[in-house]
Parts: sequence; structure tokens; C-alpha cells
Amino acid sequence: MNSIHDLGGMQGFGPIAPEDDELTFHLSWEGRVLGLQRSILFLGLWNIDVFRHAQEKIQAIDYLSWSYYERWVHTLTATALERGLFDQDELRVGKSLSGESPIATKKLTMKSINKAYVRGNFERIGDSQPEFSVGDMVVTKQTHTSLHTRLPRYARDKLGTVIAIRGRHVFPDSVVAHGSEDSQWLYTVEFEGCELWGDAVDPTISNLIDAFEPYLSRV
Amino acid sequence: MNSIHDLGGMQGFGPIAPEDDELTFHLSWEGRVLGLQRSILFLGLWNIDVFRHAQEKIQAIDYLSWSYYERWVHTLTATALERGLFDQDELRVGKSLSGESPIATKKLTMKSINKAYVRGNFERIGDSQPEFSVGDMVVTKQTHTSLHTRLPRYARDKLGTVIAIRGRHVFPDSVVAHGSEDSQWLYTVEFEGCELWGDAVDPTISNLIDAFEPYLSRV
Amino acid sequence: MSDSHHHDHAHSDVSTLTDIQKRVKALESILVDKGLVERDVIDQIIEHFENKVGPHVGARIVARAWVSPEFKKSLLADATNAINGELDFAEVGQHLIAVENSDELHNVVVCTLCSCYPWDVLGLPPVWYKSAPYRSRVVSEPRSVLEEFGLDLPQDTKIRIWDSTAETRYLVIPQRPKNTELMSEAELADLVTRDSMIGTSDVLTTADQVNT
Amino acid sequence: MSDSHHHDHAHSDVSTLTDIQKRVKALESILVDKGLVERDVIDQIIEHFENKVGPHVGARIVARAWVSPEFKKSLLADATNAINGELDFAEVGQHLIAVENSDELHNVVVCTLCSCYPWDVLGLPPVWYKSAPYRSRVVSEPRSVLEEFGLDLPQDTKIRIWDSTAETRYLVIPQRPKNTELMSEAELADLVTRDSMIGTSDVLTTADQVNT
Repeated sequence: MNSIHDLGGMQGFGPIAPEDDELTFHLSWEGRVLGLQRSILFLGLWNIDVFRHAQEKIQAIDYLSWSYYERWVHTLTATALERGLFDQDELRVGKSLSGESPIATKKLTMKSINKAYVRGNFERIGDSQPEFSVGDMVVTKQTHTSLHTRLPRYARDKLGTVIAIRGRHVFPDSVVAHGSEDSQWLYTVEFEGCELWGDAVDPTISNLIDAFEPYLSRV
Repeated sequence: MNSIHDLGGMQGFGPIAPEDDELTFHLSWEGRVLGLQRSILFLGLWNIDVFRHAQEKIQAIDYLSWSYYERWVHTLTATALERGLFDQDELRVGKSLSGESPIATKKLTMKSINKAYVRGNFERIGDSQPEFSVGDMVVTKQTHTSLHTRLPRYARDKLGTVIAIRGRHVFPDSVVAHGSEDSQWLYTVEFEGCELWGDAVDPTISNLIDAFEPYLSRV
Repeated sequence: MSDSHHHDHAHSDVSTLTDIQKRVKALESILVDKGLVERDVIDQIIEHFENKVGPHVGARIVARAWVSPEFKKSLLADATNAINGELDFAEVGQHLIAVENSDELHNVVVCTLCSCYPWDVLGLPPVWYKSAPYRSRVVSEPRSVLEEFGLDLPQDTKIRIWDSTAETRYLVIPQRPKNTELMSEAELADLVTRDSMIGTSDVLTTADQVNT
Repeated sequence: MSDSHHHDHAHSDVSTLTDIQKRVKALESILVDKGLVERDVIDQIIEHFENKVGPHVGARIVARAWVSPEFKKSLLADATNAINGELDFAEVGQHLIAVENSDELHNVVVCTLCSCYPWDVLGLPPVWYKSAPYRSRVVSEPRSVLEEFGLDLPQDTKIRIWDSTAETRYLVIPQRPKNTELMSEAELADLVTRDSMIGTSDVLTTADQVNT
């Protein structure tokens, strides 16, 4: 989606405001949201890409108004309702009205909790060989999908160079579009700043993205 | 600028909501803002491009929260203060504290009012011949200026065809950057939808923009 | 307008703010006080845009183009001069451009960067035209936008989306409905809606008129 | 979260909403009630992210890379495996990528599409990293952003901006400060700030430490 979440290269959001000695959580409920999020990801009912797409569907004014953890609460709730983890009535009363969830198969316990700390591994083994090699010039796809993509708007339809092959990974676009992992080779692609931002840009900069093979064509 | 004002091709702003029998003005003060805006443009202290750039400088969340005429009030006030048409003290008390404005040379009266109704003419006569002809293939500039441009983000670094030459017009980018009219040839350029939006787009669409000569290069 | 006030109201075009009314009053008083604007001028401008200009102006131009091939030809060549050359039309500003619909081609107008609109001939722009949803969507998915407005174009009709990015303004000349040969120019003008001249809807048919 | 609530509070990352507290409580109760999450799990996760992980983890990794050329080599080749191969580090997830600063090259990390961040080694991301101003600006004007963070790079230093667009995560290995030959690995780790591992600032010098 080309929602407000795709912020790279935009202007007009005010100053960056680092805090001195920033607190881990600014409000007590924020930590609990993090705990909920980690728990739900552990349950494996949907993956992080589905969560990200739910964030993209937040309307622009809400996306900019809500804090990070407020967006999480919204997304977590919306996705759980959509997937049937619980229903509106349960949400209203704040307890289960139907016993165990019909869609869950795992349970996060104090014994298994270490698995909720470490990031999942999204690399997948497959038969295909990578289409591109380090040093290859590639052009990124032009796309304005209303579904999920991890190709940011500023790096579309642009010329770059493959600088690394990162393995074969779950393809977020397919996960969101039709629930399949459809793993794809992942590359780091480097772009000269002027290719992305025009000749007036600082000539010392380059931008790098991690791009899945379907985003790339040979020049 | 790449502010939120450059909305073409974005997603996530909710449904379009046409009103039945829409009122000319929804609130009584809106008409007065229109009157103020037309009056100030008539005074010729700054032109419409300066007003537009002031709109671009509104932060995203405000731009999306404020109504159209609220943005006008903000912009009109900010520009008038910046240019010294009146000062903060005058704004606070709502009257002139310093007599006539030092920067104004014109006055809008009931006799001259017809001039406040008709749009200004931004065409300028110059010596140069247009660089491009109807039918020429052109590529638009890649730019991410923090100043003013009328080249929307969706139509940058794209291949199009000149379909009309519209005369030589005041160049908004120069007006805002250094106050000079710097008139330039203006063309209507047509782009195939797939050039801008990718292969998945409706194949029957094409997009047209009015592009000033400095935005274009020959292919 | 203080930084804090923007959280106090909804993001529709309808709000009732005492603060903003005071601000507008202050601006007007200062301009009058400084001798820049004569007292009745603002009222007169409001009167002009509420009552003098409006879609009825564009509708008369379209109807004239429908009945006069000669006028249509000059309108498509240079709309401002064509209109200003006809004695019974009020003066319009530079540079108005007329674009004509046909069976093969539909035109729709937007201003993605602000809300440029041909005020001279259509009056004040509707709220939806100025809104983020319309400005963002119509350039890349015109067909779904037009469907929401009730306009189902044939799948092979070409759509041109005109983005007003300079000081040109666009007026769509919709197609003349069938079976209107016997109608007068004034009757034809009554069929021409505002949205049909933006390109988001069709003109009325005589059947529509009976129904409303 | 109702559609109306978003107008009631400021757009900072700090808000105090009873509504949202109730919502969070409800979500937690439902999950526990349905037997999906054991009661103490949420507290334990909070404890982990508040106290176990944090920039001190990344700082120890950087200090080790400074003192051990062999570890640095394997870190730059495959950071996850290098770290998980050292017995005294806690396990980190796939795929962590370490990028090294030099006199000629400075690295800075962002996630423009969301807020991807190497939590395993840096703990919770700071609010500014997740904010629209940082995510929007650093990709096209890194130098002015870094200056705001107090980092003035030489004009000819090349800057690479790494945008975390997939499930890879980036850790910047800042340059080891001069005149630190006599410091222990633990002392060196104390010089490594969170922001220096994101790329928005330099490490501390021994002079900084005396001053603070």
C-alpha cells in the first residue's frame, strides 16, 4: 500500500525529538501491549507481515495521531477480530465467552517463554538458485499495489546494484495476498542518492534496501 | 516539497464523501475567508504560488485535520505575518496599530472589485522558442526539493509525451525560491498509466500534467 | 491559529470554532483598518461566489457547444477566448482548457497538489473535490472512483486524468445525451451537472429530470 | 479504540487514556481466559525487554569486535551466527547484519515502512526512531539529521543509509575511538551508546565519560 506508513523521502512532520534518558516504556500499559504482541506472534496464527499490513490500513490521520503502541493495540485488536481469535462481545466484556479459541493450537507458557523473546527465522530452504549475483545492476519494479509490499515508494522504478544475497526468505507480499510463504531470494540493493532524489542531493549518500527477487529485473 | 499535500497515488484516506445539495459555504466565516484571500491576492503582495508553498509547510497532521478554509486562514495569517503586512500585536487586538501598511501599494475598492473575481493571467511573453514540440517523448526530472515545485511525486522520473504547448508562464518554483517570475514554456505531458503505476494498473488510463520546461528532458 | 487547537475538532470540512471566527474577524478588521480593502468588498465577493458564478455558467457553455459546432470548435481550441468572445457570457480568466468526452474517451479532472478548479465556470469546488480521498485515488484508480459516483464506463473506454498542476484550468465537455434534438439550448443546459463537467458523473437524461 | 478517540489527545508518543488501558486489560484477560497465554507470561516479557535486553548487549558485541579481529571478521560475515557462537552472549535472532564505520564510510539505519529495529541487541527502539520525522527525513537528508544529533561528519565521508525493509536487522559497528589501547573490553563497552549503533551519533570518548 501507498499509505502514510511509507514515509521515506516525505517532508513536513516536524523536528526529530530525541529524549534524554528515555524511559523503556512511557506508560505502564505499553509494556503489556508488547507482551501481548509477542505472545500472539508466538501463537503463530498470523505472522508479522499480516500485522504490518493491518498497520498500513490505518487511516493517515489516525496513523499520525496515535502513538506507536496505540497503533499496536488497534492492529492487534483488528486482526484478532478479523481472524476470529475472539469476538466483539468478548472484547466488550473482557473475557472469553466461548471457552478455548477454535483457531489456536499453541499456548505460551512460562516454560516456552524464551521462544517469545527471540526473533523468528524467516529464511526458507528451496531448490531455486538466485537469479542475480553480487555486482549485478538491477531495476526495481514500478508498483502501486493496494496490498502489501516491502518495496518502499522512493525505491521503485530505480536503478541499483546488488551488493549482497541474504538467502531465501518468506515473501511478505504473498503472505498477505494469499497466505502462502512463497519464499523468495532476498538481496541488498544499493542506489546512488542522485538516482532516488535527483541531482541536487548530497553526492556522498547512497541508500540500501533489502529487496525480494520479484521486485527486481535485470537491466 | 514532498509534504502530505502531494497526494496523488497515495492510499488510506477513507471514502470519498460527496454531499447531496452541497452548500456553497458550510460555515458563515468560510465565505469571509474566501473574500480575504481574493482581496489579498488582488493586492499583489505575493502571488498564489507563495500561498501554495505556505500550505505545503503545514505539518501533515494539521493538513489532514484542518478543513480547506481553516488551512486558508492559517496560510493567510502566516504569510501576512512573514511578509510584514501586519504584526502579531495587530493580529491579537484585531486592528491596525501602525496606520497604513508599509508594503501595500494597491487598494481593493468597490470600483475595482471585478478584478478580484477573474483569475490572474500568468502567461508571459518572452523571446525564447519552446524546446519541445507536440509529439516529443520527454522524461520528467527526478527531484525531492524542500522548496516549491508543481511536478507531483507520482510523475517524476517518468517517460511521457508532449501533447500540447500552453504558452510561456510564470514559473512557480522560481517565484517561491527567489521571488522572480522566470517565465518558462508550459506543456501538457501525457503518461501511460502503466508507466506511473506499474503493469497491474487499468490499461485504459493515462495521466496528464502541465509541466514547465525545466521539469523535462529529451529522451 | 494555535498549535493546540487542531486536536479539538473533527477532520471534516464542517466545524464551529469560536477561535477561528475571531481570527477571521481580526484579519478582516486589520485589512479594512489599514485602508487595503474597502468595507463592503468582502460581502460583495461572497455575493459573487455564492450567487453569480456556479455550475450554471459552465452548463450554459456546454449547451452552447452542443448546439453550435462553430463555438465548440473555438472552445476546444482556446476556451478562455471562445467564452470571452461570446457576448452573453461573463468574462472568464486565463487559461481555461476544454476537453471533450466521446464514446471512446472519458476525461476527469483533479488537482492532486492543492485544489485547483475552474471557479469562473463552475463556482466553488465541492468539499469532496478538495478532499484527500479524491485527490489521492482518482489518478491511479479512476474507474473505481467513478463507479462510486455512479458512473459505470464501458471497460474499453479510455480514461484521461487531467491533473491541474499549473495555472491552467480544465472543463470537461460531456457528451450530449441521445434524443435531445428537439430541446432548446436552455433546456440542454439544465441537463449539465457540475460533476459532469469535472468528469465524475454523466449529464442528466430527460428521464432523470422527470424523476427529480 | 473508537473512531472518535483519536481527536482527544496529542500526537506525541505520550498519552494517558483510560479507554486504552481498559482495552489492553481486556485483550490480556481474553488471552489468559482462553488458555492461550499463561498468567505470568506478559509480566515476564516486560521484565525481559525492560531489563535483560538493551543497548548494553550491543555495546558488549561492539567492544568484543574492537578487541578481537577474529570475532569482528565473523561478525561482519554473519552477525547472528558470530554472536550465537560466543558462549557469553545471549542468543540473538536471524538475520542480524553488522555494518562497520570507517574514516571513509558512515552507516545509519532506519525502517521507513514501520520501525524494524534489532531488539535482540539494542532493546526497545527509542520514540524518535519510530517517529515520522526520522523515518521520512534520514533517507534523503542524512547529513542534516545527523547534525541535529550532534554528529558532524567530514563533507567527503560517504554515508550509507540502510532501510530495514525485510526481516534482516542492522547493527552499526562504530569506529573505536583513538587512545583507548589501554582500556579493557568492559571499559570499551561503556563508550558504546545506543545511538552510535543506530548510526545517529558517535561513541563516547573518555573525555565525555569524565564530563557525565
